[in-house]
Amino acid sequence: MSEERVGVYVCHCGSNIAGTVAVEEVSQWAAGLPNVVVSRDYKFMCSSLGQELVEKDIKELGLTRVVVAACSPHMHERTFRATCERAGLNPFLFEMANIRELDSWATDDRVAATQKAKAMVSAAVRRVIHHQPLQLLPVTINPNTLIVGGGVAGITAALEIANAGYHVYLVEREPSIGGHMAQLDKTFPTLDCSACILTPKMVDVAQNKNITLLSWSEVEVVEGYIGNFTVTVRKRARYVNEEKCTGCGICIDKCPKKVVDEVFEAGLGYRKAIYRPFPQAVPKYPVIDTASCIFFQRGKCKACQMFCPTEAIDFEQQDQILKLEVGNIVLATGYDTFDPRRIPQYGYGRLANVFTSLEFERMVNAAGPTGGRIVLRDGVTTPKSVAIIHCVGSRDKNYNEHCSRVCCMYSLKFSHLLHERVPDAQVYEFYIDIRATAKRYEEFYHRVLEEGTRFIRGRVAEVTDAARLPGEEGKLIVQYEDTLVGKQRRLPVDMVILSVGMEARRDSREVAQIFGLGCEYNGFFIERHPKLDPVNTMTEGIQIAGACQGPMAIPEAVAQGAAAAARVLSLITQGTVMMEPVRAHIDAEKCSGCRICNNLCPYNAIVFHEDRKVSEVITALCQGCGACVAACPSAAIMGAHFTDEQVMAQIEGMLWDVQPQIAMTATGAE
Amino acid sequence: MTAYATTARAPTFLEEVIARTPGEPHLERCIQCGTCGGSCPSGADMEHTPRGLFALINAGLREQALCSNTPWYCVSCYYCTVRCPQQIHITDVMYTLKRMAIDEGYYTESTARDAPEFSKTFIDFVESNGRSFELGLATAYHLRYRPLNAVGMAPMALGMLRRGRMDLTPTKIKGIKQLQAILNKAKELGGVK
Amino acid sequence: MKYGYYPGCSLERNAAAYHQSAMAVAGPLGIDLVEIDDWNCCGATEYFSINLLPAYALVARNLALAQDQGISDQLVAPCSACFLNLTKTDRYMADSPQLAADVNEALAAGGLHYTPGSVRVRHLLDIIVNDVGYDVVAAHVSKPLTGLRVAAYYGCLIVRPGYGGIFDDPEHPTVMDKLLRVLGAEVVDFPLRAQCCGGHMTQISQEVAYEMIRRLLKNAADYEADVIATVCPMCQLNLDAYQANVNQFFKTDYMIPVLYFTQLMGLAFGASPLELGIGKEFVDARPALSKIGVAVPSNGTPRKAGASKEALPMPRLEEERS
Amino acid sequence: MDNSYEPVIVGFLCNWCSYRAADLAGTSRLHYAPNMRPIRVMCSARVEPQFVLKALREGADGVLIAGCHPGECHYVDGNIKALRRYELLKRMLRQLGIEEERVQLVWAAASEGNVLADAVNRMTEQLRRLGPLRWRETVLGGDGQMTEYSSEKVSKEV
Repeated sequence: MSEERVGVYVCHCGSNIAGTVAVEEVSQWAAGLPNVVVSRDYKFMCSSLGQELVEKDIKELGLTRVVVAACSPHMHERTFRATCERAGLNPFLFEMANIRELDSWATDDRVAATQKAKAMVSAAVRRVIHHQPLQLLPVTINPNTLIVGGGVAGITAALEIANAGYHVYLVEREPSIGGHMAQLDKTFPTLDCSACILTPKMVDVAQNKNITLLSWSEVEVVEGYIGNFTVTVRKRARYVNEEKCTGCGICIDKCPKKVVDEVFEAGLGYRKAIYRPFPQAVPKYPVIDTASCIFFQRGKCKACQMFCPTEAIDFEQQDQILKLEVGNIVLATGYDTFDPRRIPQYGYGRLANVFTSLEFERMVNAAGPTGGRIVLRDGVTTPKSVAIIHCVGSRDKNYNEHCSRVCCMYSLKFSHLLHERVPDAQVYEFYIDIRATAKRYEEFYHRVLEEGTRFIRGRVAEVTDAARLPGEEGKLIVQYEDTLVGKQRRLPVDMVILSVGMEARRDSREVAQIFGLGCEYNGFFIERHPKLDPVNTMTEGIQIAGACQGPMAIPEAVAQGAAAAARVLSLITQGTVMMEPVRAHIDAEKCSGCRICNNLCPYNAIVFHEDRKVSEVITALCQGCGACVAACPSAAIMGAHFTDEQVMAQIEGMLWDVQPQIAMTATGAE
Repeated sequence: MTAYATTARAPTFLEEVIARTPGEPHLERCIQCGTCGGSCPSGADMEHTPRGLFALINAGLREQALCSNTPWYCVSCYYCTVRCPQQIHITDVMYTLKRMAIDEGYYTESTARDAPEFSKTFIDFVESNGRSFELGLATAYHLRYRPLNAVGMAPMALGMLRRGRMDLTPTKIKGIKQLQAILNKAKELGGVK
Repeated sequence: MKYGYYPGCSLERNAAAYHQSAMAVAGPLGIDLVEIDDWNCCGATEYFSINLLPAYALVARNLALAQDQGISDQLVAPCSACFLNLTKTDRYMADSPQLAADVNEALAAGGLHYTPGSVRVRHLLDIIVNDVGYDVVAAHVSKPLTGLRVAAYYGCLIVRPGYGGIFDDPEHPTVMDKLLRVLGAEVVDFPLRAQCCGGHMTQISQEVAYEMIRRLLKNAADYEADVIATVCPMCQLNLDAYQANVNQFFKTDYMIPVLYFTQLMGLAFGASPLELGIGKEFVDARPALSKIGVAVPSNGTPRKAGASKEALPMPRLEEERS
Repeated sequence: MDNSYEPVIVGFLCNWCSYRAADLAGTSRLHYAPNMRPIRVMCSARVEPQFVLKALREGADGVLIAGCHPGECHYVDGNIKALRRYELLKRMLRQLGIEEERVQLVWAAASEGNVLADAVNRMTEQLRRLGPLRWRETVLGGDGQMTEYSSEKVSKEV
């Protein structure tokens, strides 16, 4: 029998645990387990009084191991490790039994919950006896930071970090930074001009010496770990020499090829084959879209090259592969808008005068395709009646179950702009619920009500051009139930705007895989904790900011960008971080040199020494998954804090009440 | 069929409707958006839109809900079902409400009181022949319940006969006894559920 | 390709033209339709309103017969209502073990048993466009329907709610449009293509039913369709046999013949109108069919924005991309 | 069958996805069968065949291994390694006469508390129907040696 002296502490967590688990019974029962010298239950173990209880026992009763049965280790493992450390006990000689999330909250069967709690406590006691004292591993933090995505969240994070004096690589997929915010006309509820408030920040990025801006570029590979990432970036060929280009734009004027701009103009306007998405683009250098360029497609033209005053056009340019060394990464990759072609009954794509909200943003923008004129698809007719349909692709289990949070407010903004630009137009908002929940939002709703917008409570069923009654001919007919009246109705209008929701980027899962993150069911990146750690991720050293985490408006995206920057700066200024010592180690004596483990390691952390015919784990590279430990046929690899003995003992403890007699005697003797 | 049976209290009307609908109709999810009411091809003529009817059910207004002509005006086109953002099996719920209205005698108070009679007449022919019988259905139903209409419909029936689109006598399947045994067993098992 | 065939009550008499024309095109296309022996009515939309379990048992007897007769693991239903009831019963029995057990207990009283999932029920249109394919159909076209303006009318139950799997969009189906184009017809836009014909409403509230039929006729007339093509006997009956009543009721003068898509296929394959059951319709199809081969200038569909200089670009649709 | 029989399942949950899914299930108060006794491992790839056999030998009626969805593993592809090992393990269990339902591998993302809860419910129901695993009766000559040998073979094949 082991000499270890174990203390067991069972937490009530108010009634969170004690409401379902008979905690006193568990505690009294645990007192009788081998090696347990003290067992107590307490109202809140995480309180300072609860922790002092443990500290006192360690000192006075000479505890060598501690078990706390409370909540998830993801909540309070750190708390109790620190408690042990304060009392002079190595923090890894502690084990937590999660009898709250995994037990009391998951059932209302008191008997079964108590039995399960006993099993988990028994398992923890048996396991902790085999624990080894371990030391956290210090890791130095490279002070350079990678920020992926140059929308308002990424720009904010980049400027915060750069202004603090550290270097930032800002990678943007499009030719210019600015993101969705650069496409918008006014921002709700203040009606600031979106571009007017964003472009100064974009210029700051361009001029900041601490920021290396890599636009028209994408991250391909991420290797390493917190403090020491190596990132491979593909800087796509622009076919414009950035050293020579002055950004004069003559090439764009002279380019004979015009195509629909599906990205910046949301399909509502055109651009050239050599283009810059918008006049204030940062960087100012254009790119050639080879898929539409006449020279790249047919081998002749070169108009841009002929007219370029500085010989900056370079058709021979190649993609560049850059390797960046960074200590931290911020992902601010943004969102996509819902494609309403997926809801055929709203007619988008078939009915000319059905527009998306993004198209409408471009339309009302003075710099947009119509110069700010609100017109039908024919480009000339001013609509006399406009229906704005909320929740398109949102709050709908057939598409996205989530509420996109911004659509109510931007729809209200559209109403306001319509009243302003087309004073005699009748505007209708079709809504399920108006969600105006942030500062000055409700007031804005009231203002739009007073401006004369007609609000109709009912989710639109369909938009059609099939006239049924006189007065409907040549119009778009919106069919809906006015739920406050309880009647089905039809409303003929000239224009329909679909307030499309926000979705995760179409490639968010691939991006998550590159960076080793998790995605929600709907593709948004998962934060470390939805309330207390919203910009951190499960992967150390990688933060997320903005709408890649979930639908949000500009102020929240900015706040998240700044929060992520604060996280990064905190790590940079610390210089080193302490890492969990959960790492694999190969016992050279036992290693047979079979090399099975070599190829299993996803981090290439295992090297083989030809001379000695043994494998060795490079601790700095190992991430502690344990794949090699499980596969070693000679049991030569030890996974610290998850050793075979620890897990085996835990299994035995878990099954204390069902073990067959033989096994009982075999292990009970230890 | 959600688990109201596990609670000690008596089921609410909403829970009853759910329990009598096959599968998981998810009526409890309704957010009152009105997509169903806007989509329904006969919605303009209903006393309550489906959404309105669900509000009555949720409020426990049994008599009002079961007297409504709404379920009887349902044409089973499934627009509401495929468009419902909460994926409620609305068409199935309509069938349930029809059965409940018949069971509890409310349908006679509905403005659509002929509809169940049509269904019953139809079924009578199927149960006795194994096949439906249009002429018999038309004459039996119209003579029994809509004598005035029967006159108006006569030219059409004649047209059907002249074009060889209607039989004068019903077709009977060979296994009619077997079918009746099956249906009787089903009635016995399911009561009038 | 051998399939079990469930004609349904309508195809016996009222929609005999559908049966005749289906058989006339099935042969050349290599579709072998073998009728299930002694099938019974599917209960249409009526039985579920009255008594739930017998309603499922009624349908399940057909599935059990199809399973036992072993013609094929696939059963073809040309009637959309039959198609719906058969697929729904199979699906609900698979989803609910309790329902499957009850239905099978009832079936046992007649010495039958049905294992959910053992028969895959499909609509005739699905078979023709997906199993046979447009290319094979095209190869059989000897008299293209050039000049005939057709509105492809799908109705509801063939595309909704998709209990047997979805083979076309439930809101905006297009496979019949493609099929008719392969036959050489000019397919008009028909926004109400998947709206309901009114079903049994003709028997319950004529006002409501006539309005539903009127909308469809108006929409087809607005797009100058010569013929409406249907895939369901109920749709055919309502639009065709009640067209005169609708005209009387609304003081309109629609004269749009309503034919089964198989009848149009048969014509394009060179079959005689008689063997396709043409002539059984209330609204005479002959004037319209006499246009075949005569190119009629159309005034285009009104929906597309003109390509004027000021016009803004239209969003692209999937079908245009491909 | 005895209605009072309740199977005991040992659940190996990976730290990043399935353990968090279980945490989430609790936080969301999703009630599910209390029959699964959880053991946290860093990755499903850490689960050795010996762990599974040990649990079965020590009296568990079943073992649930839960990892991240393929493509979402915190350690790139540890879950795929777990899957490969699981396939071999299943073959071995078949030879030992242990029903397939007793050892299951499922994927549950950190956001999928319901998926994990459903898996536990489903497995509990299956095991209730199967009844207790009687290790000594089922696995003839099931002493330590045979299992060690077999599991070693599994490790090597991975």
